[in-house]
Amino acid sequence: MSDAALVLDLDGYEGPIDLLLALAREQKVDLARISILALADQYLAFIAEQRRLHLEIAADYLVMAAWLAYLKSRLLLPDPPEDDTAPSAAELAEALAHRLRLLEAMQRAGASLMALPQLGRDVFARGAPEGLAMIDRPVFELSLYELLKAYGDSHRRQHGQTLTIPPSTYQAMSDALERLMQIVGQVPEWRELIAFLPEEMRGGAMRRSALAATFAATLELAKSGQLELRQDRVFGPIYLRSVTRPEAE
Amino acid sequence: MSERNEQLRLIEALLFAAPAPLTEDELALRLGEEADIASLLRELAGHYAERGVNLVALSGGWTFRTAADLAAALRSERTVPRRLSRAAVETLAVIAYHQPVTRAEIEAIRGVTLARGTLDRLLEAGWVQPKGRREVPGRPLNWTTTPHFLAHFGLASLKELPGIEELKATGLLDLGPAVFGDNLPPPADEAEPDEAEPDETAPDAADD
Amino acid sequence: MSERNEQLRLIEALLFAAPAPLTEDELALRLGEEADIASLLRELAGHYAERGVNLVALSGGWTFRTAADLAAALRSERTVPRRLSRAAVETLAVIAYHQPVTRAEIEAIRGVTLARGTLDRLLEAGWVQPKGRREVPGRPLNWTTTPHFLAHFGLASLKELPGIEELKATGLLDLGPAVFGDNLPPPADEAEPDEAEPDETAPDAADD
Repeated sequence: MSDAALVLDLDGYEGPIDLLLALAREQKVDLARISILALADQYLAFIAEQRRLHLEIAADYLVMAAWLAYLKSRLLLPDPPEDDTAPSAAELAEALAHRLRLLEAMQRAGASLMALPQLGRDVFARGAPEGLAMIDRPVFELSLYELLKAYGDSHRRQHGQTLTIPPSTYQAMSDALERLMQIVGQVPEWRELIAFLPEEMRGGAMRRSALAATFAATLELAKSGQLELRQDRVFGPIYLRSVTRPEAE
Repeated sequence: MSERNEQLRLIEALLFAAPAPLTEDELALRLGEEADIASLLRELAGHYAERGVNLVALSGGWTFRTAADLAAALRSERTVPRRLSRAAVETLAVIAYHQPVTRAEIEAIRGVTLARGTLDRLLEAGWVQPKGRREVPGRPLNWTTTPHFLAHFGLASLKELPGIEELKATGLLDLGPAVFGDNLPPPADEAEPDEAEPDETAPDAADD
Repeated sequence: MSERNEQLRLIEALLFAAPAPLTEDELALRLGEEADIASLLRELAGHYAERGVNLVALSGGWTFRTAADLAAALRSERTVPRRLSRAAVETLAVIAYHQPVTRAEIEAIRGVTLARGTLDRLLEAGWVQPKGRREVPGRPLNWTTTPHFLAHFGLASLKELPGIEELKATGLLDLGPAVFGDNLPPPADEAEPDEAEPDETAPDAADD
């Protein structure tokens, strides 16, 4: 055992894999040809020494020790033939070796990275760059509409204008109800509510008023059992039809 | 010579990385007493004399500076979109419709005095210009729009500006909310009321 | 030739004056389309190759830096930056060489869970960043290095990471089932354990 050379303190290691890697380096052989069996022995001996010295051992190191003990027994015994899906002992050993190589590669890579000339530590940028002056040239955005609108505002403010409020025209619900009553028995198929608006009110601003009034009227008629209403989705068109057969009370 | 070369390289790097000019004393501290700082600086300045970057002695010490003759080439322009204030837009509109027009006339038409910066902004935009003087007491400047103004708004001539009657027809002179006017584009900035411009004062003189 | 010399001077001045590296495109904007930027940069880099200041290509573009071999002479009076912990250096290496990489993968490669401060240090240095999520159960964050990482270490791209070609060739950048198979113990806890994060679980426990 050469672990006497190692610090007998787990604080120096970044976990069990790191400890294994440090022990592997003690073997002074290429990781490609490392003996996992020997490594397992070293690790177990190291942990045993820790125990003997009554040093605190983190659970992770003990989990690894248990796993290595298991691996060691597998390596020493022939693989059980009945289970083809479970990894063989050799595969487990290779997986561990690969993992050690991965970690070693990253430890080396980290050292190489840190050895690179670093900005502000080894190499320096210009201490007082003058900067590249950027002259802002304003481009004014204004549309003809905005210009005309502004003139309109100004003109109106100065010259004023008589505000005439036209008498508002709207359809009352009573009117709509009256209209619908005339046709209520004559709609056997589903038809869109829109189709029942007064002709002169199907466009422009009157449309909303007529639509609201007519819709309210259809609700009234539906309530009294003369119409059926249907809407397939939110904000979708509203359909109506006559109730053909009077419901038995 | 090789040692001198290393000294030159170190001075070059020190001056490059320094956040402020370095004095010869400061350089001597870094390079050691045996280095001939003055001679090194002379050689380095000579090397950079014809380059895009020069080694120059300022009051505080030595530093690199980009060559003075490249100053213009180092600047570059960038266009930034700007919007005009409502006062400026109205003033522009008044000039466009009433040109040639004096400042006093603009103020009378708009009913407010012109803030100091308003005409400046329009001048900066290249849309208005002073053109001659009105032969009245005080000989005020006449203001007109520029060819650039026509080009910006895609107008072939001033005649293409819609007249007052046409503006009325499109509803731009209408008062009050155009509830039923679905044929107009949405108002540009209703959110910002006119009173937001503090430097516009009520008309002080109703002369015209 | 004189025109080329003026172009060289201008590039030199631009790169000296710019507070950050300039790309060839940015230089082309300043010098005009007819300038052969690549050739000019090559000539300029050649001129500065042996000097105390070098012209270098970084990920963000071209810039001047003090020569790396002068590090010791330049560092003398500057404060030495805080050293990174071993865990941080290893974690940085794993992110740099394996990116994009999840926290669970970092932990699997290093064989320990990440202490809370480790990624924070790297984030604080501006060297690593989370970038998107892995489309696997839990949708863990992917970690990558930043452009600032490349600039700090003087790398033009990730391809210039030391030894990355060799690592690739020897399969040491493949994670594969060797790391994530459930035939090895899970990552151990680092000195300062993390609270479990619900979306970033360690690899499955060994079923031995």
